[in-house]
Amino acid sequence: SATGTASSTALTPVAFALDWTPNTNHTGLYVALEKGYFTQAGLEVKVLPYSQSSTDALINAGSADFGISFQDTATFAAAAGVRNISVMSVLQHDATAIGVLASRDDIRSPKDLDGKTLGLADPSATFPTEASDVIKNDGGTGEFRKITLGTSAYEALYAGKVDFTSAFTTWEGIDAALRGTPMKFFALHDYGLPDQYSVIVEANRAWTAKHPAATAQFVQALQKGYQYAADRPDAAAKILIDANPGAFENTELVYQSQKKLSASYLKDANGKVGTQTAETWQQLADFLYRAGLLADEDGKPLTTALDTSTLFTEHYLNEK
Amino acid sequence: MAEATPPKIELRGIGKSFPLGRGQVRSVLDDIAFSAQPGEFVAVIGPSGCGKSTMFNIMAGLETANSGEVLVDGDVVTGQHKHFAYMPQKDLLFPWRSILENTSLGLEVAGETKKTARARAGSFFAAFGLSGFEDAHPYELSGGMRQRAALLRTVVQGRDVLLLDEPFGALDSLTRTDMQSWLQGVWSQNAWTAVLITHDIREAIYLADRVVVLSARPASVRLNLTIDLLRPRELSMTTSAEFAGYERTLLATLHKETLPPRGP
Amino acid sequence: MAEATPPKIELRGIGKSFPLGRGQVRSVLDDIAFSAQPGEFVAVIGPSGCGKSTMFNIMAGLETANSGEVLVDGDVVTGQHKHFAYMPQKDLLFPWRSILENTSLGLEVAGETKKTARARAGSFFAAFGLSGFEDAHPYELSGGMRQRAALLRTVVQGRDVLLLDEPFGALDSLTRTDMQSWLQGVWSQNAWTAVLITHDIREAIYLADRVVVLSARPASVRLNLTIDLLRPRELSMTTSAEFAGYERTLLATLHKETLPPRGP
Amino acid sequence: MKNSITVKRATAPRTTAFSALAPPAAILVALVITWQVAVMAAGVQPAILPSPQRILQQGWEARTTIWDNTLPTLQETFLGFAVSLTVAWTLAILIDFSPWLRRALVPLLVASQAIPIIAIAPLIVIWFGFGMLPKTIVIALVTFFPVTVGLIDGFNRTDREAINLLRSMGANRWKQFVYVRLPSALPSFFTALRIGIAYAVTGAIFAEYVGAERGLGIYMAMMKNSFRTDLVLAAVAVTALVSVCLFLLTYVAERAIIPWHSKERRSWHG
Amino acid sequence: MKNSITVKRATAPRTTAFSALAPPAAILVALVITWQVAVMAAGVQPAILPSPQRILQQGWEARTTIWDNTLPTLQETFLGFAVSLTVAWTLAILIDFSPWLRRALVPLLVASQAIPIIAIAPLIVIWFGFGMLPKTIVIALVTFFPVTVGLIDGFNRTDREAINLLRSMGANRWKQFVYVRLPSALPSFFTALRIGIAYAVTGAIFAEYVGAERGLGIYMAMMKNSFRTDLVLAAVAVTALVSVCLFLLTYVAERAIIPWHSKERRSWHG
Ligand SMILES: Nc1ncnc2c1ncn2[C@@H]1O[C@H](COP(=O)(O)OP(=O)(O)OP(=O)(O)O)[C@@H](O)[C@H]1O
Ligand SMILES: Nc1ncnc2c1ncn2[C@@H]1O[C@H](COP(=O)(O)OP(=O)(O)OP(=O)(O)O)[C@@H](O)[C@H]1O
Ligand SMILES: Cc1ncc(C[n+]2csc(CCO)c2C)c(N)n1
Ligand SMILES: [Mg+2]
Ligand SMILES: [Mg+2]
Repeated sequence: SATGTASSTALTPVAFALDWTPNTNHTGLYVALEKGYFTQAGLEVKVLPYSQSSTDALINAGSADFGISFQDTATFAAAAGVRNISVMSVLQHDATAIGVLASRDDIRSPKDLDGKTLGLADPSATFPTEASDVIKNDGGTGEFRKITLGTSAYEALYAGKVDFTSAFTTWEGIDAALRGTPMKFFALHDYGLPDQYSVIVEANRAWTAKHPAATAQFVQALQKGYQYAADRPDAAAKILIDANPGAFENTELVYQSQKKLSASYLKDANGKVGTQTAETWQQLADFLYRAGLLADEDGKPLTTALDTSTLFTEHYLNEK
Repeated sequence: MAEATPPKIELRGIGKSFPLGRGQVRSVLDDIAFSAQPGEFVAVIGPSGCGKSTMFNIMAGLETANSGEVLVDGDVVTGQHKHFAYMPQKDLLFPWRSILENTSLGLEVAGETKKTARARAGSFFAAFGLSGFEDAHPYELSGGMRQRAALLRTVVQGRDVLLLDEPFGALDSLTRTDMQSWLQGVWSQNAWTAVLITHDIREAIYLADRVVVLSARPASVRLNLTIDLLRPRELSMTTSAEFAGYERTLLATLHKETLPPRGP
Repeated sequence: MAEATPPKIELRGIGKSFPLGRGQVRSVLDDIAFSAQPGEFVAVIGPSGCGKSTMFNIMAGLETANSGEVLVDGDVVTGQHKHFAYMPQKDLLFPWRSILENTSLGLEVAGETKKTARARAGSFFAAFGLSGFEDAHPYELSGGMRQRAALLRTVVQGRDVLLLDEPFGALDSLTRTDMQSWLQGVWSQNAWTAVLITHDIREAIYLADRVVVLSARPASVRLNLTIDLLRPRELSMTTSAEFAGYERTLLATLHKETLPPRGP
Repeated sequence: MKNSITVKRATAPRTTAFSALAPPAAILVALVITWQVAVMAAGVQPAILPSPQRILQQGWEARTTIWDNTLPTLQETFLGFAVSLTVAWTLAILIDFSPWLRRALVPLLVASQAIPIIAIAPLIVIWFGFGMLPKTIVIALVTFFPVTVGLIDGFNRTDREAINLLRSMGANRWKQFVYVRLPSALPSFFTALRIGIAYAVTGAIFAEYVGAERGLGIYMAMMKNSFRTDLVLAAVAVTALVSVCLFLLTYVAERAIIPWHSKERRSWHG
Repeated sequence: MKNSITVKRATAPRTTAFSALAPPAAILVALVITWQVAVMAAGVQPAILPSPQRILQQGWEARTTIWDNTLPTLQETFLGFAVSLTVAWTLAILIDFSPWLRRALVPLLVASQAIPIIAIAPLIVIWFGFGMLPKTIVIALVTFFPVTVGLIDGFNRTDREAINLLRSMGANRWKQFVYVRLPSALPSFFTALRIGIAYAVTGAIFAEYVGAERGLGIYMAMMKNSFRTDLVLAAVAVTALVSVCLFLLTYVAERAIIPWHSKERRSWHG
């Protein structure tokens, strides 16, 4: 691989926080790393693995400069006083959904989840409310038991210890099928919720202000990586696999997942990756506001809708 | 060689050595033999570490001898414990038991009900100067009182022979003198057969009918000295010429013993 | 009342009580007064807990008296430590130091270089029967040798007066007797002024020129008995009539003392 | 005689309690004031480091929620610690009775403490679900070791001569245990209990972090993800308070169960 | 004389080492076999509970990765524990010299152990980032307490009469410390060191779980999420092994630094 030839000029260090252990949502990052896009742009990117601390908090505190996050948690965080900014989208649509085991005949639609048990993959502040809304829209009461399990949520689902969870159809969904315990999904936007960029790249606002050129360099290098992934799924999947020895027990998962993402999630209508629209941002924020989920830093529900125009920018994206 | 009336207790050719691992042994007792008549008070003295406590342990059945036997009333009782009541150097009163509970411990262990055990032990309290302290706890007693309670715990078991292992070693010299006269008093009023280990030559002479002197390790009997002093013995007798004579004999015998050898 | 040659040390009206909190005090020393001439050997005996160690602590400057003063060669030195070398009951040899390092400790603390301190201490080893044990560690020594090393550590400091607090209390009676004769030997070859605390009446008579008897707490001087026995004293003298006479006197004085009162 | 001792001591606690609490309180107050001033002066975001005043105020507002989450944590702590004590006593008694088991188990027990529980805690959840069982297991794993060691040590502390005394009375191994080894071990046990109980609460929090419905641990995790650092720290303070209270409770239990121990200790002063 | 002691003991270790290791090894082997048979018989999914054989085999295949992740963990452990020791010595000496500080600090130190580190660890990352600093802080927080307590206790264990002896020689507080209190405390220190070092490794794993670039902790977290339970358990085994090695190393250090202690103890047997 072409790890950029070390130039005499000092590289700008960048810390990038991951939301989860390496998966196809991160392919573009590893492509950019392996292909040397960052080094060519004068950047030295350090990847901070998934940890107990959410990326929103890490970026807000300046412990990371950039990181993977989600539109819903980013919106929630912004209301609570967090000052991060979304610099590009990764998935153009919502790839997460309510997941249940396909074998569960007793669960045919979201309203059957009333009184069941949700296994939360992370103590996300938004998902339970979103799921509750989905159930209500389907005619249920929206009441269920909520267990915070962290990374064990999926094993708990497979083992039948929880009834449903939030999962990436493009990752856990494929993994479940390959394991012989397939899942079925209820997509949130099929039950009245707006579509969203389920995966975004966030930046520390102060850092971008201090390093505008480096920010643009970084975003564009990353965008180039994701563009590569969108265009050449198999090659990109291999790069991801090679960059993370031991992490993927079944590499078929990576290839299938990447194929699906490249085909339906990475590119916008124009075939471009990373773009974001004010509509998508404001629609979700308005929904969350109406659901009473947005609260300020004292925990008081917002009394006016959240203006999302400053929460994201396309400013740093490649023009092409 | 059978006598008409056998001695109350007799030790015959007791030998003992401890394995030290890797084939080495430490020889501690070498052919120990002595006896005590019923009601006799025998004192045992010997250099530090020569094996006195080991000898007691063998008598009390806590340790097995390599050779020899222990007899009570002419019967071999080696390895049995029920004939000997043992009083260690430390008083070993248990802080979690009242004095009455401490003194009745031996009877309880022997299977008596708590009630009978306590009644029996309680009947000795007056004679031992402990009346009123039945419900006290050990920390409330002075050193001398604790030692009396420990002796009460020993005698109340009603065994044939009392084994007293330096009972007054931990007391200061004044309390010690008091306890010696007191012990002589209670002993003379009872028919106990007693064997007393002591480091204190004058304690041995003052209390005993006979003093057995052991050699340094491996211990064997070096002298068996009968003390012909009138009873009851007075404190003033300890400065008498007779007393001084016994003292000189014992001192000389003991000082002939080399210091205990070091090593295994 | 100034004398021509003042005593080497003198205690005048020493009083001491410990505050126990909540306004209560424990009175320990009450008007203690005695003196020692240069080269004199004074023994102090008294009931357990009467305040003997407290008196030494005051002399060694470790504790402040409530009243009275300590004089050396006629000068008031109350609260100073540099005139007294102190030997505690336990040998307190430090396991992490060799015997030579242990014995030179006092000089090192006083600011001597390690080299001079060790050279000075080393020069005493032959006289104390410790030659060849300079580099040994305390656990390799017998009880008697350890006690000799502790005394060496005391005398090497070259102070005016030795304070010996029950130096042989922890030894068994045979080693103890050996150490007493040995101490008499080295003392007679040096011009040490020494004060010895002991529980053992015979040790006091055997070693001392004068025996000071303290009362029970609060301690005051009850008797000041000059021992007119020839030196060097032999072990056999301890069974002499003269010796027995001193013993009787001391025993009588001590037994007049009630047992130490309990309570605060 | 006993009365006089009790009466004499009766007035003591009040004055000593004050003089014992004043110095640490002084340092604590100084620390809190520095913290408050520093946060105010630097204008730190509350999500990053809230001021003590904010923690107090927001914590007070959330008191019902915090209390609702304290109860399950307490319940887990008690159940888990009860299991831990049972295991510890069983192991310690077995080890005390069998020299072979002692040699076999003690090294394994020590080695068991080298296992990073954080790594196997998620596995425990997968194996045992997220009811009381996995929490009980985690708490027991975290706390059984110091208690077991304390007990083994306590049994061993028994005076060898006391055992000989009992043997001379004809006591078998079991009677020796009941009459001497057991009571001798109780002071050590209470010391170990104190260490154990402090770990039990943090163990419960830890177990909840790995998977739970309610409890202080899950509350903290949720508040953390809602950027409510103030409430996280309020819950941390509550946890610490609970631990300290349980810790102090062991002294009460000690006095009730082995009164002779503290009395004897006190009598040495006089 | 010294030589004879050394020679006499020289042959001992081999036999005792065997008889000391055989019983725990027997139990361990029995456990592992039961585990293997149970997993094979029940046909458990490896993601839920892998067999020991699989752990060994997969762990061996991943050995380079595991080793690459062991090094940073070791590095953190040493740095963190070094800081912990520095803090512990400083605190203990301060407390030993000042009765006021003792009364002020000891309750706070005890209370500090009631804080659930798992709850504040994520905050530590937010405050101090991803470098060595937060890991050092977590390790120090987890380990400084037992070492400090051990040291304070050790200093206090000094014979009061030994202090009096030094005072009679004219030693000031500092010389008393250097000549008596310090050496007297060393045996306690080594006992505490042993407890501390065992916690240090699991502390490092813990710190990594909360946020790290590399290390056994983050490796386990990643493998767990990839359902590689076998590699998680292989890494757990490596962690335990490292802890046990460091633990045993303290005995070596003890013998080197306070040879008199073990020699003296041994001489009591003879
Ligand atoms: N179990 C044992 N293994 C090896 N040696 C032992 C054992 N028990 C005792 N000894 C040794 O046997 C010797 C005699 O011990 P014992 O306690 O009987 O002496 P003693 O005469 O009672 O001493 P003291 O006067 O100090 O009470 C000692 O040297 C002791 O070290
Ligand atoms: N710091 C103190 N506070 C209160 N009481 C004290 C203190 N130091 C000593 N005492 C008490 O003073 C009395 C005398 O103690 P000291 O140690 O001087 O007696 P002693 O004659 O040396 O006793 P022993 O013969 O046992 O060595 C004792 O009752 C002791 O409890
Ligand atoms: C591959 C992958 N799987 C699961 C999560 C966990 N997660 C974080 S946010 C979210 C959507 C609902 O809130 C989910 C499922 C992840 N980050 N990446
Ligand atoms: Mg003995
Ligand atoms: Mg004294």
